[in-house]
Amino acid sequence: MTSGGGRVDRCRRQPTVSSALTKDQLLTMYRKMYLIRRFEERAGQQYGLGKIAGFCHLYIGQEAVAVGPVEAIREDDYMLSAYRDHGQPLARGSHAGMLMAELFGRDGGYSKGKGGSMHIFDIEKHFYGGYGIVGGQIPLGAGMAFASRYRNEDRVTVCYFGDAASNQGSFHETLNMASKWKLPVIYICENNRYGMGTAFNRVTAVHEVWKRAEAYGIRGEAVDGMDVLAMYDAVKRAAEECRAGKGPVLLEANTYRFRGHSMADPANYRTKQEVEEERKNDPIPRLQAHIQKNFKGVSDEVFETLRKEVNEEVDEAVKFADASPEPSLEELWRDTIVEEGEEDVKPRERVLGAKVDWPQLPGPKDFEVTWDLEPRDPPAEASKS
Amino acid sequence: MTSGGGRVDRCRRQPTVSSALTKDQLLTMYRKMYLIRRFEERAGQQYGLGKIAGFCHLYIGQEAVAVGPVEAIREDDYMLSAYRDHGQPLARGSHAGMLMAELFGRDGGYSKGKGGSMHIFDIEKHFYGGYGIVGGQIPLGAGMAFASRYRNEDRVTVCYFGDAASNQGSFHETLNMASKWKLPVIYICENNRYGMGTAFNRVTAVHEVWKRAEAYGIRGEAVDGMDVLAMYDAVKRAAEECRAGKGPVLLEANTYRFRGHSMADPANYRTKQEVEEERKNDPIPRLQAHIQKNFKGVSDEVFETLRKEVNEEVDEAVKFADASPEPSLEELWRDTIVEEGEEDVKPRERVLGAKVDWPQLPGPKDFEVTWDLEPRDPPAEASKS
Amino acid sequence: MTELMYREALNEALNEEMTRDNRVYLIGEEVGRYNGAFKVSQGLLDTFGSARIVDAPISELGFTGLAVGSAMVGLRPVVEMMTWNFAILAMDQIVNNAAKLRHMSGGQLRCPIVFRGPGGAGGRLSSQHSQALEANYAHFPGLKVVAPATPADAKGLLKAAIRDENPVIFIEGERLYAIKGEVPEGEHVIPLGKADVKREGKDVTIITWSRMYYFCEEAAKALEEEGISAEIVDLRTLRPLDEEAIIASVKKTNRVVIVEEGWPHSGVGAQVVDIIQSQAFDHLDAPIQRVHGLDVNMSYAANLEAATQPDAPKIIAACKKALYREDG
Amino acid sequence: MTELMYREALNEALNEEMTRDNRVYLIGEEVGRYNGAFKVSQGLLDTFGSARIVDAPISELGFTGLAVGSAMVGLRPVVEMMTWNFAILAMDQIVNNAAKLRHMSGGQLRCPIVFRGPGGAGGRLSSQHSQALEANYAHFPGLKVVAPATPADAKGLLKAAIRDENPVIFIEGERLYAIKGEVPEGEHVIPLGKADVKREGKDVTIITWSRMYYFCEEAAKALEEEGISAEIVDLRTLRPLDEEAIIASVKKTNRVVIVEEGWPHSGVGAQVVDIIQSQAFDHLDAPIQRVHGLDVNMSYAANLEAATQPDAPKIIAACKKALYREDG
Ligand SMILES: Cc1ncc(C[n+]2csc(CCOP(=O)(O)OP(=O)(O)O)c2C)c(N)n1
Ligand SMILES: Cc1ncc(C[n+]2csc(CCOP(=O)(O)OP(=O)(O)O)c2C)c(N)n1
Ligand SMILES: [Mg+2]
Ligand SMILES: [Mg+2]
Repeated sequence: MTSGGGRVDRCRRQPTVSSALTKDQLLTMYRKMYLIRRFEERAGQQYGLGKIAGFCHLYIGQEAVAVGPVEAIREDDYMLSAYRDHGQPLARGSHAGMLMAELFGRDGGYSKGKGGSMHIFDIEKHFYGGYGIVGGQIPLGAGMAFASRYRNEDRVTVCYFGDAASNQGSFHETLNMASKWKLPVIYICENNRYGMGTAFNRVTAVHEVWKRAEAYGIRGEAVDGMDVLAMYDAVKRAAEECRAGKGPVLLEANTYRFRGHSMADPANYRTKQEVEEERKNDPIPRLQAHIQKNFKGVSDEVFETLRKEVNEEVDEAVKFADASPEPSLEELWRDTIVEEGEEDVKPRERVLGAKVDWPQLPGPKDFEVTWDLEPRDPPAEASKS
Repeated sequence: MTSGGGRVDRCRRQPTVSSALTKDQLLTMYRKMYLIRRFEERAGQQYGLGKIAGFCHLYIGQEAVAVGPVEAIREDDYMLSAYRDHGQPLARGSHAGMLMAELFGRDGGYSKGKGGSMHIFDIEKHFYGGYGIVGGQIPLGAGMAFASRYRNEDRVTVCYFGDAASNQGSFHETLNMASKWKLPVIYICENNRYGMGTAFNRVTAVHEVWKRAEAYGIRGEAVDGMDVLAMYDAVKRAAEECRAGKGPVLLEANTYRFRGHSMADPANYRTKQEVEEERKNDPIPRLQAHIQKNFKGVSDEVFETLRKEVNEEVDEAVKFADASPEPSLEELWRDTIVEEGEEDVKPRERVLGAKVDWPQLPGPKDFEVTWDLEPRDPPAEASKS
Repeated sequence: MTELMYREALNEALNEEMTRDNRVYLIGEEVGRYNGAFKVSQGLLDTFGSARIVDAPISELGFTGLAVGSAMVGLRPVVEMMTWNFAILAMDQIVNNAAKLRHMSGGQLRCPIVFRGPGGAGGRLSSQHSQALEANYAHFPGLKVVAPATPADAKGLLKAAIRDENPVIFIEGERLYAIKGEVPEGEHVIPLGKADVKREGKDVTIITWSRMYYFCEEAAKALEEEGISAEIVDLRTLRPLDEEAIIASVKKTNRVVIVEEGWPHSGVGAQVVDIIQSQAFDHLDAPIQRVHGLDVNMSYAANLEAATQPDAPKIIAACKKALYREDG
Repeated sequence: MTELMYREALNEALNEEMTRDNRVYLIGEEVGRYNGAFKVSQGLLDTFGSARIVDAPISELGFTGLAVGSAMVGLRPVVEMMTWNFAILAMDQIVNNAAKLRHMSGGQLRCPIVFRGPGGAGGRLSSQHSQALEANYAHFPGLKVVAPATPADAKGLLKAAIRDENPVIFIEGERLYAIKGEVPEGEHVIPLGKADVKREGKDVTIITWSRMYYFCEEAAKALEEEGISAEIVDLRTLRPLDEEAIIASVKKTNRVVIVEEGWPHSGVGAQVVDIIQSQAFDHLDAPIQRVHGLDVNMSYAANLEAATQPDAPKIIAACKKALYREDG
């Protein structure tokens, strides 16, 4: 896929496996990216109408960073992110209406409206949130990978965080442990160049996040985050390494958010030219161009139809959210503490009455722990360098 | 100075300035190292007698890591460390009796017996503590350097921390800021290979702490911490760089503690052989050998006399501490909060009635702030990588 | 007197103290070019330059500790916490270093530093972003804790906090930045540790601080219509507490309601209860009533968020309970 | 019944629960080859291997968050804090993630995890190492907080904490590890949230927890000689508080002394005061007395450290005050 320019020079080129993707697979990716785009545009609009409040961080411009990895991993692999968290669940197939309902703070939302935009959780789809403390999810991701390794599951965990989050101590502490214990976790730093109003490079000594991998003895790689296929390739490779016990891996997705940090942010800290420059990299038309170049006869209509479908889906989502009631006041006293014998809540079952196959967690004796996290060695050995 | 073996191979060799040191300067270094050794031996003994309680971390084996740097910097340069903090103040000329009195928890101690072994502060000698939370002093050191830079002082700060402390988030967060703002701080990691009972390498992915410097765009260097002259050379160079505005620098002093982590630790986690192997590196006889090799006619007697003097000095210190009373109970209500108009306490004046010239801190208008920490640049520039 | 917004009053305090004393500088996230997440530092970068208005990386523990270190050697930092929810990451540097330096050094050092930023619910921000954490800091000796309700108090107390020789936790109301109020002209410094009787009354004493004050005023007005005269004591400083002012008002009204935004368990309100019952036991005609945030995590949903927080009706009900007029 | 040391009782609880449930693992500094800084995990590495007894780097925030993440997907971690003084570095992961996960996910997730380690003064360790910080955690909804005094309670409560479906803060007494006590044989689980009347009495109620319990016993014995019968209520769980047990005892004796090791301001004792005055106001014959650590930083010097902490004489004096027998 041809580079849209930008910072591809910062990416180490690798052999691609994405070339094997079929037209349908590529169209699916296109559809997912456009779904995210449209969903976010409507969310922004609904925010303007006052139906969404608080902080709402849109994913517009970064769609490829969610869709590439989702297509590259298994459905049962774990994924989690920060508060800019609408893109990944949509890519994993979460119910757009229930997601919008969560943004509206309605009972029909994934968290009954308790979490809101920053705390999206869809456990059925193995999306584990949704965190508001910058860097706070980084150790969680390692812990989820620890659990998989502990139970001899060949699952990987994909943990997203922002460029600015890489300056948190949690990043340092976690990557050292993840490396030492060879945890199957893929860290994807979404470098959109800004932490709120502060350019990453203004407050960071070394501008390439992937270079920090070396300090932990793991593989780091820069990826063109505006190229969904580059993201797909990078994560496919990383996932294989992790499943082979060679993880973790640190990927730096060079991307850009076309909107402000949150709906509250006018983004005066960057120039019009800069934004226009980056918009030329828009991952969605880039994928369309790629498909049309590689598969003759995929007409513009095909894409128009797709977009029309998605637009309708998102209209439905807004309708769904509008129709959903506020949570009942009894909810005040639920979910702060798990009461004796209380079951977990299955959102699609609760809200849609759907039959869901909920992730079954192994019980006390459903597995043996065979992992030797630190093979014994004579004390003397331990202190050799 | 010939290597005593060990991990010198891990050190990048550099041109030495220590070769210019006179015989008297070298003898002073010897005396200081032996003073620390003897003081710590007696402290251990007094602990056994129950006169010292709580945690007491001895510096035996690491003397060169304190003495080399102290000789390489100016008297008014700042220094601080963790809880293994008897060596540096002794090297800077703190009153051995008052230091021992602090270990005893007596009124004659530097902190009136309030801090004890882990919290030695001698501000008159520009030694700023003495911290018990692993990694807690790392940001403080950058802050002291920040203040020097802010006031256009050409002072450097030397901040010590242990190998295990380098796995704390505070290390990561601080080194990024120190590098970005070019703070005149020299970080000396005392790599004695263990954090309590855990070999550093057992819990750390990359075993060379100095290599982490690269992740922050600063210079890292491994130094033979059992070689006082190597420490002297490394810190002389680093201090020059810092004063020239090229700081910070990260030095890894490869050293070893001959005793357990604290008086409570039998150190069963390492083998006799390992300890004996390292004792061959004892920095004190190594310096004696060096002096006698390079300065003919410095007889063994010279050193014996020196040691005898020091032994007496330390005997005096113990007597001084024994003679010092417990703090008065009124002290309970002092020093938690600074009361209106309250002066700072000058230990040698308070305890010995000595005239001290206390570090004068510039007042509100005693200086202008001319430092431009982040020169303005067009926003676009800010986001270039 | 000029009318200023709470954020403007804070901005004036910073501006005046930084002009008066070159040792004072501000460090935090977005304080410089962005002019502050809540615009408290508006314009200060242009006035004082990048060494005195320092844009920090998102490294709360690191830049807080850095500021503490600079205070140890004679600077007077003001650390802006974007919100106190995030400052939990920096708590070790505040309570283990700043609060203990004077003591560990046996009086050789002092640590004059202000940690300031918004506390409490900002509005529809869910559980991680809506916490009122003053009790966690008021617990520690070696710290002072301040939480002003009005622009005048915000300015006067921030100036005093910056001049104080100790670490001061300065908690602003995240939803108060835009409220307006009269602020005295010229040098206006309010001593720490002094409460303010913001409304005189004789039937019941309402003790509160920060944003809750406004609900108390609302409640007091409503009660007045019903012939109930409520006195409002705004603590302003939560450590040290102004026990004198508290007891004086209790002895006057003999009935007490304490209103706080945070959770009940081991909250500052509980400490005020203890002070009153131990020092004015025989002056209490009824149990002390507490109004506080519900003891649950904060939800994003509008109705749940509202129900979780104190408001005027809850305060009115509590006052009537204290007056044994439930059905009043 | 067998006599065990407090640390042995904890070790048994860990051993039994880990044998019973492969999802349970222990992570922390020095827990493995070193057998624990306080030897609580003695022998467990050999029994369960390095994946279930995990030696962590000194990265409190990191390994605590890692453990929380593993609990989100079905493991049941026990995180050993070498002491709670150091856990302040990890507090964000405890209060912003563990305590809020169930809520943020709207009930989809649970976080069954135990954070355990010694709290309180260890003896001559100065200010940074001597803190009793239970109030800071008891403040947060979403957490449970436990602080056992005896070996039997230590074992029974730790087993219950490990089986609980919520994050539990388990605070051990740093100076209790070597004390001995009878521990019931076999399956011994004590439900969280239940206080224990450790001594029956009728004249005054002493409410306490953890190490302070022993001073209370000492005081009660001395008072007995003077014909004063003191009842001792060991709270054991600090969140949720056993209000029923507290009120029952107060209604029986009408006089109360609360004894805690920590600082007074917004301490757990203050919350107990509030519970009593609001639910048993008319049953109080005297102000509630509190005995607590002095509101200052802890010193290393033997005499200052001793004077800073509660002890039997202080408790005796407080009881007499509660009985209006100051000069008794
Ligand atoms: C610990 C913490 N500090 C500060 C904030 C306020 N804050 C929210 S988002 C953000 C910027 C984060 O930038 P980045 O990590 O690059 O992610 P992005 O928003 O660009 O996706 C900040 C400072 C926070 N939520 N948590
Ligand atoms: C934050 C924190 N965690 C744990 C401890 C307990 N502890 C005290 S010293 C120490 C080992 C530190 O090792 P290192 O940094 O290598 O310094 P060294 O003792 O070898 O000089 C530990 C774990 C502490 N004091 N602070
Ligand atoms: Mg970013
Ligand atoms: Mg070490």
